[in-house]
Amino acid sequence: MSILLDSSTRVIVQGITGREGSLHTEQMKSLGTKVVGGVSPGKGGTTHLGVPVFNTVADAIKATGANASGIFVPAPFAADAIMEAAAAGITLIVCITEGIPIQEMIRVKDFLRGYPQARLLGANCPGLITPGQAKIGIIPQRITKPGSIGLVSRSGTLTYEVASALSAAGMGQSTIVGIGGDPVLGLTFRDVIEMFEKDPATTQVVLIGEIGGSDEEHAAELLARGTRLKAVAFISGRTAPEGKRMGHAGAIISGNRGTAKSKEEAFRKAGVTVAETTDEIVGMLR
Amino acid sequence: MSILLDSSTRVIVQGITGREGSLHTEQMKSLGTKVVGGVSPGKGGTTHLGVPVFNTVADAIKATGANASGIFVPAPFAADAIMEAAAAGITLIVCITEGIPIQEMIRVKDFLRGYPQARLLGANCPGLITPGQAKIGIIPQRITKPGSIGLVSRSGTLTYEVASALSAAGMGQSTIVGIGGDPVLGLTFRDVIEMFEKDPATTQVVLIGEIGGSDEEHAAELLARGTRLKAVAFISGRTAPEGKRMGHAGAIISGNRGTAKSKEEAFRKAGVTVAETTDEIVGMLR
Amino acid sequence: MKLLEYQAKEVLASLGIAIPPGEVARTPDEAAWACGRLGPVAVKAQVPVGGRGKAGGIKVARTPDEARRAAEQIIGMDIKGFKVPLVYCEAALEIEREIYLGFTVDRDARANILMLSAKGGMDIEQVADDSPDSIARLYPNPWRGPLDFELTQLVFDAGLGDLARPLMAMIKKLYRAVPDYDALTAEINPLVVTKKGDVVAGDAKLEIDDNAAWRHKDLEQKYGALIEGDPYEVEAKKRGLTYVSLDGDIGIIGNGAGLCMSTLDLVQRAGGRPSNFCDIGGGAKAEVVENALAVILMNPKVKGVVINVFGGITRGDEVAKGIITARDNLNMKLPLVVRLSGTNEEEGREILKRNGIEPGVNAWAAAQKIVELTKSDAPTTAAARGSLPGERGGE
Amino acid sequence: MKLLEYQAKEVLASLGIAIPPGEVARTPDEAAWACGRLGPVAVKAQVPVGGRGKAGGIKVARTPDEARRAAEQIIGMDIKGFKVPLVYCEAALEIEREIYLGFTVDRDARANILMLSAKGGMDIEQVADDSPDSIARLYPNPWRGPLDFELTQLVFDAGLGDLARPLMAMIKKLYRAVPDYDALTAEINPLVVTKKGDVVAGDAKLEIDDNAAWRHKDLEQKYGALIEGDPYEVEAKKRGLTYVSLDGDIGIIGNGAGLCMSTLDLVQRAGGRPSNFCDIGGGAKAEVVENALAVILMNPKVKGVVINVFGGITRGDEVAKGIITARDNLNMKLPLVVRLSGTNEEEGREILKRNGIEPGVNAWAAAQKIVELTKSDAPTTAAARGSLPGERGGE
Repeated sequence: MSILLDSSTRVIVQGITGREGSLHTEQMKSLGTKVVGGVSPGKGGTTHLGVPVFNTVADAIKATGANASGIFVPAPFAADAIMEAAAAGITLIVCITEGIPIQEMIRVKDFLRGYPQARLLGANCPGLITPGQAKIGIIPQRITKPGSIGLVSRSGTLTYEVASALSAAGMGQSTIVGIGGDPVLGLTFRDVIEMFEKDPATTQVVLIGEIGGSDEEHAAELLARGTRLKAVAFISGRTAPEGKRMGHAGAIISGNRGTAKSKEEAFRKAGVTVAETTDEIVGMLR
Repeated sequence: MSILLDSSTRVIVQGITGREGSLHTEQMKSLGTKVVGGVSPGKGGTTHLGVPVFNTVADAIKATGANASGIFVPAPFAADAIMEAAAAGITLIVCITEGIPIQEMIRVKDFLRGYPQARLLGANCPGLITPGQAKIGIIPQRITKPGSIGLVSRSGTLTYEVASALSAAGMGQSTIVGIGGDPVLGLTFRDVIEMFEKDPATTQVVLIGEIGGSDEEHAAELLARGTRLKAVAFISGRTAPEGKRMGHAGAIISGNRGTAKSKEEAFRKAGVTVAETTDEIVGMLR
Repeated sequence: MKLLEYQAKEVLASLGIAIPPGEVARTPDEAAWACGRLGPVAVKAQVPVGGRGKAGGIKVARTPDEARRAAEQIIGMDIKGFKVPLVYCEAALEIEREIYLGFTVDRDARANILMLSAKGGMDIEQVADDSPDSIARLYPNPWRGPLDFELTQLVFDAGLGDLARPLMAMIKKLYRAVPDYDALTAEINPLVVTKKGDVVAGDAKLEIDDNAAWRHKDLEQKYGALIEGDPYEVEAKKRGLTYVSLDGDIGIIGNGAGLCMSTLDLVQRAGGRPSNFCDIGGGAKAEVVENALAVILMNPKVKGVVINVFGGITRGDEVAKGIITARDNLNMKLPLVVRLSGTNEEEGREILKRNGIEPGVNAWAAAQKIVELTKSDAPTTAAARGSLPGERGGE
Repeated sequence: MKLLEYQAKEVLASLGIAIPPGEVARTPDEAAWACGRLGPVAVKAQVPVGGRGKAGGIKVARTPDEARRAAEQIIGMDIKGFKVPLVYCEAALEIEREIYLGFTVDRDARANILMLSAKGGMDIEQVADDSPDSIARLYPNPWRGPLDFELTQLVFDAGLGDLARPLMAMIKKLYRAVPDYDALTAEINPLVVTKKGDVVAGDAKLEIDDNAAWRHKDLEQKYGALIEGDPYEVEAKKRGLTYVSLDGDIGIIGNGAGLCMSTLDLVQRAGGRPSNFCDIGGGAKAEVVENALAVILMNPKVKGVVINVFGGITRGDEVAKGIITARDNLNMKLPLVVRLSGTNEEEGREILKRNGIEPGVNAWAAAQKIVELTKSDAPTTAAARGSLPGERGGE
């Protein structure tokens, strides 16, 4: 078992004919991910990397029954690609693209309210992987190992670091989910923890958070209400200096939330073990 | 019994301090309508025609528990007034104002999808009256008489004409609903017929339609599925010449629908008696 | 407000849409000069109605002389009731293919609709009948406008994927006519792909919502005076009336569109032919009735007038007095039948009778009466018509 | 991109917002001339950071002489790490009342928020703490923007109903900065109501989303060069790096923001003080590493550098070779500790060792090592730093 993604998920790649899209489609396929097609407007009817290419997501779904999509299109087109996937009926949208303007993502979030079946991961995230089964995105397969630890993270390279330490210690993962580091994104820590909670194959979770926003605090609130999962949290940016703020608007709305201290305290209050360095995590899970 | 409105409905008037708003608020009150307040931004805290005035609909609802609103504001502000009423929680919005730009009404219709509890009557309509109980709008009370005929119409003065003929013949009305003549409006014939169908006090209905659009045809489809109501329909504009059309777009989407002939045929097929002049209606209902 | 082709093209050009070079000509000489500057041109009648091509309102001219002759034939001709005031001389296009692109309001869906078809040109309505699937459709959300992926789908659905880029850009520009100009219809047919590969508006139709005219006073000022071909409608508009010209001889005035329309139905049913539709709205004040009568009497064909008023709030006696004042001010002598209903209708009828106006007991009786009074009548004299607004206004 | 006050005001003025007359002055003389033309002025330091008033960056000048002296004091002063490049001389306002109007992104709500308060001015953050209800808030739908009734509610909620008309107009204009400029923050504090009753932007803050810079190249060209006060950040931006200056002496390079931030944490934990945050993203190509090292070495305080790279797809040996190339090209002699992880990490470490670079077994070891190597070090010499970009670029 796993969350969100397994070997039966039917995946398309938006931007499959691009450099990044091609590279990672190959990697996704080599792991066994069921990549059933790709989208690249104007290239409909052709074949790329052994899968059919379509002009639109709607066409791709009609022909392949796809239910998940990985988005690798350039930033100026990525917000539109997310909305297209949702409107066409995709239920898991994974947007790897970095650099989407925040105002576009705010509009996308509002658009998605009209498509409650569509879950968005990212943007600006490494995607997700269910070790040994399937992945959408760019998380390297070789640092992962099937198992029962759920890993959810805002940072790409820290995810790799922690995953490879876990794998090296023989501690496998159920699903690794990179939710992305952008201020406005899809699935949150809380959403993913809720899914891990319901997944019988997951017994422990690792959360890798960052300063800024209150998503870690919200996840801690959820865990504080009781969980069957053993949880370890790590927050990066504990010693980062306060940003040079311009104007008061940010301070008015965020108050004291968003600091590493506030996040760590929230987790401790919820009974979650807090790691001060990533090296400590493996030991804490034993 | 009645539909939409009775003596317990708590009504506010948006634009209560204007000329039209004042005039018709007085008439509404004189019939016994429970007018609990008015809205006029900047005049909050004052009293007008014996009722409290508020700056916003939200304020008015908080203070008075209003659940219906009559809108008498000038056309440039009317679309906004409808959205305000819906967002604040009003469940029956009656917009009398004429001349709202169609594009604004299209946006309003989309906005209202987010507030399914809000029913809009109009715009550009005479409103509705439940004889002897209450009215919102401008239908003159004295031409009406309590009874069991449901009257629904796209035309204001034709409504008056038919209502007064019915009343003069001793045939009272349960509720009279003027849905308005604009191309993009709120409640349709079909919506109102459905309500009459569920209202035990209504035994007969009169529909007064016009050329243009397909709302009459849609109502006929509903009635064709079976109804307990005796129904008579009249369509005005039977001999109106075809409009001077510019471009093909209109023709492409509407085809042959919308003519008096198509509407009358649809009603006849549904087993609805069709009057050729309004004078015939009273006789047909006996 | 329905814009003429050249006006619609000016507006579309302001939105960034490519149009061919062209010049307006009010006289045959101006047409010749335009052709001299532009080279071979199409000389096109400017009327706010479709079907001018089939009516002979478009001619190709290779030389200034041909252009002059074409303009001589076209200017002043009647196309579906519109007298052609001027022609538009437009550089001829080398056409590779013709596309249909249209936007309008779908009143049944209460939404805007964009339509695109690879089968553009004069026969698009036939295409719509024969193979509706060859016209791709999109209902954009009215707050968001068309999104890129929706436009991509539209273009590929229309089988025009090879032109995706220029078409998507073009449709976005066309759609700006909705938020920027309160357009109700905006149509480019044909949208021409030239042999060089440019995408250009071959023709253009644009209708602006009259309810939003206050937002677009500049358009009204720039174009308003030129547009309406019918002189009575022009005059009615100036006087703020809802008026449509018809080709009969009985003037119709009603308060409310439905009542007015049903009066028209009744007159026709009684064997008469209405000269117009004129809705004076609620109230029926003397001044408004006078304006309506004045416009109707401008038309020399009119032999009599029927007024159908249901007094909702206004009292019948007041309406009657208003009508008499209006008739007297205009010194109108033609038959006038009035059907009054509502409060104090009896008193109102008495007043009318005393002042020599025929009151109808109900609308059907009134319709029969005016038909009877106008059928036997000799052709009307100017004296019977009273003073016409044109004469008074010094037009 | 955070605009300076005068730049933000120019942008807001382009949206129709009233601003006081003002002129930019780069020298004390220019300030004096500006005062001569404008009359009594406020001479204001232009830095992209708050708190300049309390730092002495704003002075009132009644005469050209006073303006010259004020500019002499302000230009070149350091405000929170920004050297003031120029001042803005703005006509003094006769203030009746001060309002707070701000727009920003509320990342927890994933939405835009508009805030309005009758208690504007310097103490607004205190107001937010003490009486949050005195700041009215509105989350406009991002496709629709703020609707009139929502703005009415906002204005009345803020207790500013008497100014409803001008404020609603002002807020709509301010909000245009979202669709038109991809603004992340747009703030007018104070929004001044003058004794004459005009509503004018007393100060202005505007931050544009760097992710949308491609849509606003004009702004970048017009203002970009002037904005960033920190020379290392300016240089990093030119080289396309994500770089933030800090005030320590150990350079930090990482791939990925999280990894970079945790490296910073570890260095600090080991007793060191980072001189920067520098995220070189995925891949870690020689060219990018060289750019990052070059910028870090510009700072004379830097005594050593730690690089933390996790190779996701890139192989460790390739990363190692890239780092060596970069070091050699820059002729860098300062201590360099590299922590490499991922495919072929062992090979990579071997290559580093052979080339005299200290490899860290893990990030914590690397952090401890660089702190150890830099603590005992004597002040660095220019020779050890290698060739600086400033020297090479002829700056």
